[in-house]
Amino acid sequence: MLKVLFFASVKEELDCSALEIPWDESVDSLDSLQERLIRDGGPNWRLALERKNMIRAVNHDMVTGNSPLKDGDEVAFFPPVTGG
Amino acid sequence: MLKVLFFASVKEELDCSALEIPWDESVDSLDSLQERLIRDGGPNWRLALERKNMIRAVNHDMVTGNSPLKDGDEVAFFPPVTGG
Amino acid sequence: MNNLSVSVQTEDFDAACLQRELLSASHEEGAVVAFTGYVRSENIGQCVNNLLLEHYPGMTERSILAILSQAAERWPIVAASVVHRVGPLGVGDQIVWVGVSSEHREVAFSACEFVMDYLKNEAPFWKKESTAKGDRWVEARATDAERARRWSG
Amino acid sequence: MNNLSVSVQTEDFDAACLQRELLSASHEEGAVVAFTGYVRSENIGQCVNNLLLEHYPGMTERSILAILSQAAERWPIVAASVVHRVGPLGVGDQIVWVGVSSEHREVAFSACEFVMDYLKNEAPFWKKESTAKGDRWVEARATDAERARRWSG
Repeated sequence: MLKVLFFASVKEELDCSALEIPWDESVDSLDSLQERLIRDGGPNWRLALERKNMIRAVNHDMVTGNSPLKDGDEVAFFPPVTGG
Repeated sequence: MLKVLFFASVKEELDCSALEIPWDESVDSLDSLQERLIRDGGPNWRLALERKNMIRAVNHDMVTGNSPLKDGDEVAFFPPVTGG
Repeated sequence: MNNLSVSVQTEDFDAACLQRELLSASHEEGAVVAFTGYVRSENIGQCVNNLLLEHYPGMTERSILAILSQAAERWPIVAASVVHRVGPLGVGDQIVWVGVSSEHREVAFSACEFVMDYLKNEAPFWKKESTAKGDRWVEARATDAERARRWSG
Repeated sequence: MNNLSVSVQTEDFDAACLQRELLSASHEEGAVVAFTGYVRSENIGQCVNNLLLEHYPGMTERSILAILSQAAERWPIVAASVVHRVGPLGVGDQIVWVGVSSEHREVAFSACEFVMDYLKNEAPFWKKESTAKGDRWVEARATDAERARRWSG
């Protein structure tokens, strides 16, 4: 299973803070997971997830570009951070 | 009259924190005042006042090199500062 | 290292208290540089009424600790601490405190600024402002990314 | 400017108090950087028992205010304050506090470090340390003069 989290404006646009995706090889990378989310969610999800400057994190680490996923991973989608 | 002040190690070496010199044209510059102090004070004063890195201030401003003096000025001799 | 500490909390903090906790029992440090971030009354020309700070629990603490560890590898700091608030905040409220102690001031200044620059770019917090024109998510400043980059190289 | 303040005093100070006094009523500032200097337990390899801080009354206040004015001309700071202690101090005691507030952190960091670098070179204070080997006047660090010079140019 993959745990998928959304934060801030991404969460609001999707009206979704978290969901779980059963693990299989069709979601064994960040890009393929994102495609699955868009396929299941529709145009609204495409708009929200393909935004410029989207940040993706795997197991609490920000990731640049695509990245392999394995069963049990936690994936997060969020906009550029603005703390401090 | 000139008011002359000494601080920190300079004050201790001279065993003097302040003195007054009657104003006249023979002490119309920092260098001539210093020569007067050494003439009156002796070798111990020469040693203390001609030390490397001596800082001289006129009316609360640090001065580099010689500087004219006028009646009523306050002159100070001190080592490099170590506050903060 | 156990002289690095991170707290993410809704409660306010007392900077003097945090600074005393930072100090070593052996009085090695000659310098502490402390940064405090506040909610400003105005941002990009609009009046701010209040702020909501969201974060990514777990990743937040981990990323800040990673930043402190990098600072400790890079400079001979004695101790470093970050307290970051989350939840609803009002204008003038304290948001974040970063304290760094070291023997000499150069290290404390550099390490504290480094931690803030990285925190601004790597710690998963998001600010939502409430203004007269409605709510809006604060956008990241391009200069923040630049400032973090100048530390590499 | 009346948002610049200097105090030279024998009494200890409360950093949180000073920081609150620094803040504007209008909450313009998003950042405060505060430096605190302490009496270290060891200096150049020798154990320090206590410290005596001498100064040049009148010139001290004037030179620090001149440094703050320079900082205010150079950066858009909201307020800046310096408190410096004189007289006898013990190990671990606070010596100096420099606080600078501004809209953004870059300015607060730069201006605070600038003030410390100049204060170290231009404000007439002298430290005398008491060690097991006797009393000695602390010598100025060559790096302090270098650090002040890097701001010009």
